[in-house]
Amino acid sequence: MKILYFGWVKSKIGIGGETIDLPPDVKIVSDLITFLCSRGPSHESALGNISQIRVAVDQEIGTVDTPISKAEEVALFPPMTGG
Amino acid sequence: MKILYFGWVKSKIGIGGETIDLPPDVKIVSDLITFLCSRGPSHESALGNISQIRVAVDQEIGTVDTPISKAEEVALFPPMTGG
Amino acid sequence: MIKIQKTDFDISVELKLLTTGNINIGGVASFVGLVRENSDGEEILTMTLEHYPGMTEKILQKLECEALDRWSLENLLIIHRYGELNPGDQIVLVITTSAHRSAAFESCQFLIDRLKNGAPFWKKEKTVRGTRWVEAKEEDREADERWQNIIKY
Amino acid sequence: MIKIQKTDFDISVELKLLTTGNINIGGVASFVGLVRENSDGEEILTMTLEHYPGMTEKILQKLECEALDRWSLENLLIIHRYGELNPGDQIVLVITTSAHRSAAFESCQFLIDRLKNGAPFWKKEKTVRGTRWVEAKEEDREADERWQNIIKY
Repeated sequence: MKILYFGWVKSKIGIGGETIDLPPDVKIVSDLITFLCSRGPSHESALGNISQIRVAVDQEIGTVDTPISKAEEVALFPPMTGG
Repeated sequence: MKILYFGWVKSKIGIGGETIDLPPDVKIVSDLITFLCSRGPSHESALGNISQIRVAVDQEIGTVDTPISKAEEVALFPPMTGG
Repeated sequence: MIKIQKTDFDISVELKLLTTGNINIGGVASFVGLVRENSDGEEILTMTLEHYPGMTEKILQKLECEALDRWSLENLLIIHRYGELNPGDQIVLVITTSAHRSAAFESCQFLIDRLKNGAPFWKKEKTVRGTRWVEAKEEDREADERWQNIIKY
Repeated sequence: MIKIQKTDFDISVELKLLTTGNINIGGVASFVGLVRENSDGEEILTMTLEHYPGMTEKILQKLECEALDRWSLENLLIIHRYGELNPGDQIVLVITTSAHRSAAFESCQFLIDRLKNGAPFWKKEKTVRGTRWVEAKEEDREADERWQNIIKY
């Protein structure tokens, strides 16, 4: 699955995205975040405080409960600051 | 006193303004309008329906009750349509 | 700043004049009124705006002061044209600038609502059937009155 | 219409493009957001706007449809820039056109309120002390939520 990072999530992880084969028990967004945090200290530092993380699943805004099993692209980022 | 007309008040009276010596019993705006109506049919046609007339006394918006004894300039016009 | 003029205006130019060098402006709200090409189903050939020189300046000045007093604005601009205009022409421009967009929006709407009903302009339309004075709209009077009631408190 | 671009825009040009030939437009409301030269007391050297290509277009498109659906508008334009900007630079432009000014004002404010909190842009500021990501403002979240609650009915 294609994972994208933006804003300070990207700065902290150090990359704009990665493609990962997810284990079958990663079913919803919160599973994904927990899984990504286990990948190392920079992921943990970027995604550990889940209340600060926003998500888009296939470019639609989601929540921690959004299913991702059939998703192609999940983006994780801080609250948006447009305008 | 200098009297000014705008909008359809001006069109109906046929002049943009006139300078008139007012009789001493013309004390407030409604007296003035009554007095002007007596000057002829075009004045009467322009000013006869007093509810449609707006007034400025020395360039400040007034009402039919505004005193005009000390005024230098009174303007009579229809509701404004700016913007 | 207020300007009453016959000539057209360029919103980009005016916006730059208002904002250049002002470090606090984050948001700029503006309104442009245009001559509609159509009024009550009739095609408009020209529209002529008459005003009351002297009083117009006073009224717009007063509206400017009311807005600056009520909202936290950096500055504002009102341009109102007079004379003969064609369909599609710009009539009026209101720009308000502020650190915060809600102040800019509210004050911009305040200014246009107030001046529609309270600035001494009168519009005359020329159609194929002749000329006619535009009647004041009840909704404009109501919009103005709402602000006047709010201002009292 | 929506445009996401690196380059600057000219509000006069965009306004003319939107209004020319449209006989029903009486009022044009617009909002321009600028890079402030100062943020929390610190001088801004540059501001960089990152966005999520693909999703940004979808979100702005959706906001356009929501506005056209909810208000009686002739048309509207959103331009949002990305990339590196300097203090005083224009970031965003929203223009709404309508026969009636209240629809234009309301929808313009709706669009800017919604996109501040809901369009995938992130701002990074460079000051003499380094770079920092701009934090989302609670007031922007609240302004957006108010519209979402209104829209539900």
